[in-house]
Amino acid sequence: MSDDPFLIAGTPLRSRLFIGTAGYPNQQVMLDSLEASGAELVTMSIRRISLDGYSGSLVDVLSPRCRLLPNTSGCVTARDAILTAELAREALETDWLKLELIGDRETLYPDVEQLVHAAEELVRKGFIVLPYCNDDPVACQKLADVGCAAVMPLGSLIGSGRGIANPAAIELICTRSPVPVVLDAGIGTASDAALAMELGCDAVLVNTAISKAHDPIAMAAAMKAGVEAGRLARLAGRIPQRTFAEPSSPQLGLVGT
Amino acid sequence: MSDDPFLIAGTPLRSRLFIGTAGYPNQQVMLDSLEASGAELVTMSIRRISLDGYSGSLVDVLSPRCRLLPNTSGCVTARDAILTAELAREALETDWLKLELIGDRETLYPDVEQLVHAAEELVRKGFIVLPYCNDDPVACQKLADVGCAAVMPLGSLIGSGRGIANPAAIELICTRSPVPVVLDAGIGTASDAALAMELGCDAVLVNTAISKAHDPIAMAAAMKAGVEAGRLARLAGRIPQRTFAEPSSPQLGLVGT
Amino acid sequence: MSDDPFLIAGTPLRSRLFIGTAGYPNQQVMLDSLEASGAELVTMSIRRISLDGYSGSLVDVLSPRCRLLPNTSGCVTARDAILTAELAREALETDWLKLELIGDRETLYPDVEQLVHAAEELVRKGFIVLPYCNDDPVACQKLADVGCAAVMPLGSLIGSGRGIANPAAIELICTRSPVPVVLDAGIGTASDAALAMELGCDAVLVNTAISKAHDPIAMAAAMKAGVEAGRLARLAGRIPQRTFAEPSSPQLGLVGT
Amino acid sequence: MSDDPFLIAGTPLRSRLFIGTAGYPNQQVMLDSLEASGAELVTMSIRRISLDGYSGSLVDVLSPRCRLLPNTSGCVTARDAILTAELAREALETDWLKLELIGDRETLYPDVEQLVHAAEELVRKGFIVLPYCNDDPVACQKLADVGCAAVMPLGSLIGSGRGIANPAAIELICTRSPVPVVLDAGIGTASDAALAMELGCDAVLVNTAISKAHDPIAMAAAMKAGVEAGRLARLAGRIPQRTFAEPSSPQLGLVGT
Amino acid sequence: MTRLTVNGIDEEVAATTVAQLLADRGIDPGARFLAVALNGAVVRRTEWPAAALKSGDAVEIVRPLQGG
Amino acid sequence: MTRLTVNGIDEEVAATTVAQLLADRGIDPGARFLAVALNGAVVRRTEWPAAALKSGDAVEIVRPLQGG
Amino acid sequence: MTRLTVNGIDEEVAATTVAQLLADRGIDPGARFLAVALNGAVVRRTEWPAAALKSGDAVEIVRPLQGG
Amino acid sequence: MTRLTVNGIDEEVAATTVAQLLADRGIDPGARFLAVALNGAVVRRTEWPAAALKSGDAVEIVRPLQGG
Repeated sequence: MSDDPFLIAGTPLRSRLFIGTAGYPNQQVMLDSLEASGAELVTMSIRRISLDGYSGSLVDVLSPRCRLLPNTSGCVTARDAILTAELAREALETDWLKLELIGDRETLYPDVEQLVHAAEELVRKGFIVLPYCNDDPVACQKLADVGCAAVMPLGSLIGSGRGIANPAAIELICTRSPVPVVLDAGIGTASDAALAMELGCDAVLVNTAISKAHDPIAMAAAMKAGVEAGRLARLAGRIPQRTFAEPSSPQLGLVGT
Repeated sequence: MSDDPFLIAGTPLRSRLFIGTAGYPNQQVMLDSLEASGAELVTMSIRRISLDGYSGSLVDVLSPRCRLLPNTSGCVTARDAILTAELAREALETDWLKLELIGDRETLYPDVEQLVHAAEELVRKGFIVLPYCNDDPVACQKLADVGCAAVMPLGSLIGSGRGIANPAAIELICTRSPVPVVLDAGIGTASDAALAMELGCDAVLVNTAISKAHDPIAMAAAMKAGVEAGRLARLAGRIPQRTFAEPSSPQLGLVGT
Repeated sequence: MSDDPFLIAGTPLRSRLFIGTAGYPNQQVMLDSLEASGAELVTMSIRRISLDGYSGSLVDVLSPRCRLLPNTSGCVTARDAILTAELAREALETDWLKLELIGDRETLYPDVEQLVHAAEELVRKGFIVLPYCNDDPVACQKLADVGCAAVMPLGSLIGSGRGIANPAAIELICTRSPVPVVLDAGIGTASDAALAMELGCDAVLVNTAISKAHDPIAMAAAMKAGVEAGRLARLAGRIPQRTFAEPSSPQLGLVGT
Repeated sequence: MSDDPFLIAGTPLRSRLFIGTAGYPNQQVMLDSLEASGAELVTMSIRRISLDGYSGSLVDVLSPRCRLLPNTSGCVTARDAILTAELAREALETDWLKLELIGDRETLYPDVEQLVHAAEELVRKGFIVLPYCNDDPVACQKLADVGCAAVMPLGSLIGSGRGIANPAAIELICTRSPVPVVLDAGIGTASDAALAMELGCDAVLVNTAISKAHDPIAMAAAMKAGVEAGRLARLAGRIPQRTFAEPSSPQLGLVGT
Repeated sequence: MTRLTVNGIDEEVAATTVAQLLADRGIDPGARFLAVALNGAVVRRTEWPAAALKSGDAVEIVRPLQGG
Repeated sequence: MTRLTVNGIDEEVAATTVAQLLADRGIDPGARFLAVALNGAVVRRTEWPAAALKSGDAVEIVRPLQGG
Repeated sequence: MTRLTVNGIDEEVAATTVAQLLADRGIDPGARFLAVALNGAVVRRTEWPAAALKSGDAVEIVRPLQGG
Repeated sequence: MTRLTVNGIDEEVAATTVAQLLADRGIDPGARFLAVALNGAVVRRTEWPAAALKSGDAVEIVRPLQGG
């Protein structure tokens, strides 16, 4: 929506939907889903090359289409996350980073304490840091205070598709955050994405809900529409919730009564 | 979506969003909202003319743009509802009817028992009946059995903006209904409309959530996108909800570990 | 609670928990659960005797301990329900009846239209009728109008253990019903029973959640405590829900600041 | 329940309900509520004496009846929290401490990063530390790792009465915590307390919901019953939630069909 | 004069047909989207001139309005 | 012999009264908590001996059972 | 006179020990459930008589109160 | 020969620079989107030819992959 600009770290982004590139049936479906999603910012991971030689890259096909957002997925220590970030910057020639620092391999919950320290150092090193964090407003404030370009609180567990488990917390974070809020993790379907935007999120990051949907391309289009719907509704200003009914049709001039 | 036809009583409709015409700040905002919503089916009420003469009609401006769906809003007896329906058919030259039969003026809850009888008689008289009903699957079955062209269960109280109070009941109705299910009443924002479609509804009827929004035109666009998002997500086939996390990025080849 | 009398049809009941007798591992567990629940009103069904002779009855053990409430479970027509009711009255010498009239064998949703007519006739025949109904305030009003001694709206589908799917509807019914409201069907655990009472229900009927629990006797005690907890909380008058925090400890005289 | 012992730091506690002492209409109501709650562990704050002299203490009346749990409410720095803790130990001659470290005065959300460090130091100084924390399983694990005797995640904002905003997170914490989990903050009514126990919490701490209830003494009794109900239900093993209905009464031998 | 109940209000009118009743009220009978019921039954537009009014009749004159 | 439908099953019986029908089935008519309907109407216990059965009659013999 | 900060308030006092400071304020040093900190460190009750106060010292005098 | 840990695996290699190590593995050093770290510090592409390897060094050779 040209009349509703969205910037992160001073960079205008043409879509409020960010998507991940993992878990698609194949690369073509992934590219078609990316196309259908209208997303500009797209996440990738950084991994060791298979030692029996290196065979071309997804980046060649993605980089012309979108802005890459490498992540530090799987890292459990600040040291590994920082090294992964620097390798990502070298490999992809971008300062942008989705910072992940996992505190528990089963729930993939972030380790917020290490996250804040790693974010601070990476900001110092000139990265544009978007941290995956919990839905704690104080943690989000700390991340903003150390210079993160946005905060990315979880809606629910990564890949769970449970949507936004605690809408009040997300709304609280949105009302208070000095930086953009990107809902990350847990989105399962389009209404979850719409709700995130209605709660005040500036953007939504989706991967599994698209890549593992029965029809990823159609779900990518659904997420695009859902994010637009939620953003429009947020800007439109919804009606309050009432306990009792409120008739819409005129109450006078009824026939026969 | 041309590849996703939607018919009621054999008539194809180009939008799965139906809108009401009441409660807008003024007629121009209503017309602009109608435009923004992309809705084809639009509801009106039938009221006594003011006795000091008759001064033109909203119908002149609406009828070229859309298909009118007169309602029997405010009726509390089958007799009044049936007479109102026949006056509507005479005035608007359409057999289509949103049948409302209110059982309680405070909650505007339908009187389902009378509703079924009135619907049966109106079907016999050749009407295409879309009844506003409760979220009871047995009641919806009876309405289909007497020949209603669709059922319109409430999400929550009319005008309450509380969304879908009992999603499991709506989903149950959708899985079992032999006729289209249109979610009527209670929609407050775009994510509610998306959820209704994801639960399996064929369409959504919205009035107050648009007309009383701070910016009705923007909310009309939001509802249009929300309905599309929900329908696309329904067709795309969402991921299941999981109790535990499911990593999206590859688990092997992590740096430094 | 002696200072909180509870009457149905003028008869004081010593417990606001009603329990069903079906589905227990064995009769002794059922009796121990009944004991642990403190319930006075206990439901039974009416069934054809096995034709190879009649072998004693559960009633002998139950009748000294409690007040029996025969049901018309499984009936799908008013005629069968009324005959079953009259056979129950003859067999058990009680006018009390839990009226069930199923409209759909898969969801066991009531057929409210037939239910109202059957209730009216049974009231005329001198029965004390407690109908299992949907959570529609207009339907509940009609049942009270024809003389039912209480209404028993469902929380969720029978045996589903999903608790109260639409708390707002139950609360609405409780605020408006001229007769006692007994939450029937759907209770899965003690907090569901407590919530029902907090919403304003006068009592709760539980069967499967107790009889199919891993430890039915312990769950019976849990339900007893849950009903008491919810009733006490309702009478105590809960605090309002706030959007923001409200400190409990004093705000002045903090150390060191 | 004598057959269900509950220990914190090796000390058996006779009640799983902890209560706060703030905000009651007067001291007598507080004492009667304490009596009605059956609570053993009771929280107090530490505050500067009014400079015009010292006039007796609540402790004299409380200490014979219960075990005192001083808190560090209002502290925003580890230094102040630690000093307050040491003053509390000196004043009350107890090592037990409810550690509060607030990161934001408006939401009273904990500052988990400082909390972990303060907890670690206080454990080193010999305190039995029960920290008020967020509902983050990784944060709770860290608090256990540094030697906290229990963790006290919030249900929702302090004093908000919104109950348990994210039941899945609380359940996750309960399944993984090596130390007892005490649900702190947000409880509004008895069913909230029951739910907390059903999710696996070992105890519940309540203040505002009792002290600000219309009838605090009755609400204290309600909370006592709610905690017992939830604990019994947890131990009894609830039935699973089903999507479809499950008849309780026998399906054979129906009359007339 | 004839005693009618028009849209719920009792009055004396000179009109003896539905068409006259509309005309006397300044309602153009040619106006579209109007409908009339006499004693609970719709009177088709073509029948307005012939539809006689007698004392005690109840007439409804309606039009579509905004609605939800 | 009389053709009856007893609890939904068609059969030939020798019994000519409800009381006999119960007795022939080894059902003690004195047993408590029993109820009988003949052609959709309850037959009170006191009327069992006199209640005549004719061909085509439908009899229901029921008892209370566990229920929810 | 000594310049102290007592419970956050700057003042001149004559007292030269914690015990005196309490006494001058009419606080019975024998009263239970009192605690004192001097410059951020707790002073045990037994040390009150000996605990000297010098200008610039910060003193906290606290007691338990209702709390949540 | 030099003992290295390459992407977590210990091995003996003949290569004495990062550039050689890549070449020996059939990795075109001109290939884009590659990155290398030596003992936990990134080695810029321009430094690969000069970056000497000594026994005990840990080398990471990475590339971007799909990710969420």
